[in-house]
Amino acid sequence: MKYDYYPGCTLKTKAKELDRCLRASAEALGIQLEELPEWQCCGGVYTTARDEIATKLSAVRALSAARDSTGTLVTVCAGCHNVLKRVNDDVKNDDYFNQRVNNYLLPEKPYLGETRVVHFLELLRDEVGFDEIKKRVVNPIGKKIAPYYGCLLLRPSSVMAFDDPENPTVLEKFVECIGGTPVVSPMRNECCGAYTTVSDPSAAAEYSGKIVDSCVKNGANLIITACPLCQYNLVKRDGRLPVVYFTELLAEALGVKE
Amino acid sequence: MNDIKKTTEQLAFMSGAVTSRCMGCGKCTASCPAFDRMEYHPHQFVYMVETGRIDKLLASKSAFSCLTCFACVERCPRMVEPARLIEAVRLAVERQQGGNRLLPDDVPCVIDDDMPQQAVVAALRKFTK
Amino acid sequence: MQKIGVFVCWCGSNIAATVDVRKLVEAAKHEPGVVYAADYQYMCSASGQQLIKDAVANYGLTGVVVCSCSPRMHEATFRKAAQSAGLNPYMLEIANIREHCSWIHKDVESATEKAVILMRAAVAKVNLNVSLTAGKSAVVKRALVIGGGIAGIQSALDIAEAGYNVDIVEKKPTIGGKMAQLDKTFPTLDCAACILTPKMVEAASDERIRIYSYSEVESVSGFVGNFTVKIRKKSRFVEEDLCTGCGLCAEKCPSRKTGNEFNLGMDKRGAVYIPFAQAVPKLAVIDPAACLHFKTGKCGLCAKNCQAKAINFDKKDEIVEEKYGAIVVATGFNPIDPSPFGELGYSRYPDVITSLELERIMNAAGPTGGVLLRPSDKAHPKKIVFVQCVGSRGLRGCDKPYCSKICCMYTAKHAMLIREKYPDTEVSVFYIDVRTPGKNFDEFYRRAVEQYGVHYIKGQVGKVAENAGKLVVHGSDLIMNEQVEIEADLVVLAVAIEPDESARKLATMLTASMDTNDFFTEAHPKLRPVESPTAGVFLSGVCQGPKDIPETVSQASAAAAKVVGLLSKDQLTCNPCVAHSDELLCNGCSACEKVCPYGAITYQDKEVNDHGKREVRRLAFVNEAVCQGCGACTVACPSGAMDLKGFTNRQIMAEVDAICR
Amino acid sequence: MQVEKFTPKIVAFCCNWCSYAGADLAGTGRMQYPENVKIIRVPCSCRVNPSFILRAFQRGADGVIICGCHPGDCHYTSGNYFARRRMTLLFGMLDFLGIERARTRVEWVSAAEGARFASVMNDFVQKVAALGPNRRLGDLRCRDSKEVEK
Repeated sequence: MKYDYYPGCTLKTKAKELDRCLRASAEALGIQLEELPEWQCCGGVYTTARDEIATKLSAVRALSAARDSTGTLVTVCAGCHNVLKRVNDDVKNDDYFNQRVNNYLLPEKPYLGETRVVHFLELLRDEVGFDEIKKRVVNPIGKKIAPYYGCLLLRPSSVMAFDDPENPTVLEKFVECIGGTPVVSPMRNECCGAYTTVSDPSAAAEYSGKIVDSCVKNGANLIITACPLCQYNLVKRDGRLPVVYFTELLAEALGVKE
Repeated sequence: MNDIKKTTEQLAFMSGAVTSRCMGCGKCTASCPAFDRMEYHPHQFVYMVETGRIDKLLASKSAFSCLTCFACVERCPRMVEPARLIEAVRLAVERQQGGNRLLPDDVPCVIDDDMPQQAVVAALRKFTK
Repeated sequence: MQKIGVFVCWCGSNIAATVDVRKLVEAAKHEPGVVYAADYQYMCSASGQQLIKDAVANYGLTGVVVCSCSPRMHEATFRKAAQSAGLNPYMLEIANIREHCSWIHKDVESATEKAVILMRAAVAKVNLNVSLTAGKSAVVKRALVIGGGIAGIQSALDIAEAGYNVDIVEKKPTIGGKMAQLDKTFPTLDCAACILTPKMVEAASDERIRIYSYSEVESVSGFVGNFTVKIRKKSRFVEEDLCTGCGLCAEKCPSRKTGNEFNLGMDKRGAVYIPFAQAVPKLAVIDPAACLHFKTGKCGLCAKNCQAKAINFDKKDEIVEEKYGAIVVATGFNPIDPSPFGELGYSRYPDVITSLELERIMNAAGPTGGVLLRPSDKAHPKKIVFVQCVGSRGLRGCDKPYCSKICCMYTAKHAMLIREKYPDTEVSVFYIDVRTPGKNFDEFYRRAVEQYGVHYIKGQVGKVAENAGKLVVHGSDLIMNEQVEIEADLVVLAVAIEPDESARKLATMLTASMDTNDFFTEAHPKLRPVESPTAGVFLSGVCQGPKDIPETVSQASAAAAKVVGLLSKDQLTCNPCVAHSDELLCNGCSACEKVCPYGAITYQDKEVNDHGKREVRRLAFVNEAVCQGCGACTVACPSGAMDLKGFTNRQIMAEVDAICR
Repeated sequence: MQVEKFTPKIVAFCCNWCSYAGADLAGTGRMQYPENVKIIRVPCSCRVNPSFILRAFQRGADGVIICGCHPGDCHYTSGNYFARRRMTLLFGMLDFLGIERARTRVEWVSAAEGARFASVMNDFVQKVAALGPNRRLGDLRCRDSKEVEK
């Protein structure tokens, strides 16, 4: 199993653990991830305006490079994943966008959305299989773990097609397979405050507070996430519970963390 | 008057949202996590654009409280996509002279050591043109 | 040469505003065969029709063209008028200049130009029309009602009362349908069972009514007055004439794992069961998917205990064939499954239920014996939230685009009943609009608010979530411009209703048309609301569109009146536009016979005189009472012998020529 | 000199039970489609003899469309299947005659699909208009001289 891998800028700086543990786990599971050469920032956030072309170009570059390589682009940062999947969908389904992007980038072969964008969790669920992972767990994580999805992984479900947007199960199944007990919080698909943390920390504190609150109320002693921004908000703007990346627990369970 | 019509058309194009489909159920507003920080709420965005009363929207800070979390888009039974409309309003404001809400020079004052890059990039993308 | 009169209708301003009717009249005067042309405001009115009659008399017209609305609307009207003037009705044709011209175009000049061409085509056709005489066919004096809910029962009772035999086919083991599951009915709050069960018994005891319960329509052939229907009587594995309905078998059955359909799975039933105490017919039925005997070959406790010796594990499905003159469709509805609306948590939280489930909980024969207890812990709920329009009026794949019509009223009923029986409860209703058009309906809803203190909140629910064991409803209050959060003990979803899934298959069998939501289409939405466009097929109840019980019953009786009108005739006038074979051209090749969907074509050896040469030839012969006039044979015929009266090759070619001129 | 816009002549054969009713519904709903579509009512799509279509092209029609009930929904149970098979054969022959494939079409429109009827007609007229006049089988006498010169 060989795939192109797009880490994204946060994974190179503030979220190094997310990246390092992902690579270690992938290796242990026999997944070959090739980092895309010379990738650029995906744009950080997807803008929904149809006439915003320039902010989506770098994502198209990454997608088009992956097409010419393995055809599948694996991401793990929820932000990058959201941007890449949605831009890919635009290229595929919005002629207005497609024409302008290709006119601008002038690639040798026009990019038409051929690349498959896959989140590492989707890879674990659909291609490796949680049963298979369970067999390789040497270090079960016996904790009560609250999965936190946030908004970027799930919505809009018509494009992301990641999981049921209102009743997702992939992280719960993941927690089970590494030996933990999933704690379902009703706030797991609500927004943590996202980028407003820069302009209005009190807003992010309020939203994150509600999320952590419900995790505490439901008896969790750990929160897992796939998003560096969520991790930051939940820890920095609240901090009552430890928040780790799911790849950290995976690496720990597989015994490859150190 | 003409300006308002033109801007309304522009908002419709940018967002792709069909405001006339709205039946005013308020499901978007019920789903909005940023409700308390908004002067105008998602269903009002839709109604005000539909009825051409956008001057108040453009003058309000409400669009900048939206988290683009897409809960409203996900749940809207009429496929109106309020979040796209709100983003269009925000961009319409930012594209005006002096419309930026976050200047690159301000960034060092608001960040801390742990803040992930994507937060800064995203905030600049959302609040600055 | 024909003498044709052309009559142009203004249809008030419907046509005249877009088509220059004077110009059209002038143009008509120059068409070959036209001897008279006139326009009038409303051709379909009595004086409009008189205009035709007078012109036929004064100008000796042999053909008439009316430029007006669709022939599907008034062709019959005008043909009758022509007939009363002494003209053969089939010498009249319509040029559709309303639906196909004035209503869809805006520019007067080009619309007029198109109207002229449509008129020309009609004139060209009438020039080739010949008088046609309709044949007669006999009427089978028995009706079939498909579906045994309140709609089907009412139609059957009314048909029987008029003196005709009628069969009800019901796919479930008992008749009664959805109404049997209801507790009380709005706006009078009378008990559903008290008004329905007497009707069920009446249907069962009426000697003119035969009930095929646990049966399904397998195939339908034939045509109005003479349908042949195959009915599959599914095996109950119980001899119907022996079973006494004592219920001992159901008591003894050791399998207790199957959800009881009548109570929507909220309690369990045995593998052998009687659907409910008032079931008609009251017969046991074995569910082979749950029965230990069918699964393991052992058990057989029911057979051992049955004193009537009615259990028969080897019983097979039976197919019966019957003939009917008319068919009433009364296939009803089902509430949709709200699971796709994930934000409302129906599939996750046991205390989020549908209104029909609440109806069973409130019913004395229901899973809780009529005591309001919530499913999760059987506790008495104190705070109850109703959510309106779940799946109605939406555009996503899981939504229905229409208003389900009954939800506003039954929710008011539920809220009122709960508040009356349990004054300590707090009841809130999230609504978008409260729609109460009906006699005493709005007064009823107001009573819920004013007298019973039900809290109506204008807004929708964004999410229902369980937080630390409590259901929390997040909604909006649009009048206050606020978000509201209610900790609820029970959440009731007013889910959309949709046509029963059997309707689509049935529509295909009946060649009756359906709309995009799988509701049956009526022949005319206003003037023929209980007839399907397919002759002899009538519509009763929700299969045609959402409606409440009073409306369903009225429609059921209306459909019955139409059926009785049909069955009271000894003979029906057939469609004279049938196929006809030219003896001199036919070479007896059988190509036409092979494509005829009705088996209307047979071959006979007949002596013909072919230009003085007499010989016996094998010739196609069309049975005019059986032919429905589709024209499939006319195209299949290699020698051009077969033609369709009223739509002959020459007539259609003339229309083509006129359009392309 | 102003060049006149080419408006194609379109003949539409509609079955009485579904498509003609669909066209009526388009009218009732005031859904616009071009004036150049002229509808001929036939009892069923299987009544449409391929010779009618050839005749239309010969007499100067630029496009011919046959509309029937959706497969499985034919009022006469199987008529639309016959129509589909016959038209498939005819299209092969029209190909051979050099008449562009896009000038003929078979569409299924139910009695409830007024909007679909209008959109099918709009699309068809647009596609035929893009092809220009039908010259291949058009009887030159049917055209006015100006057009022939062009």
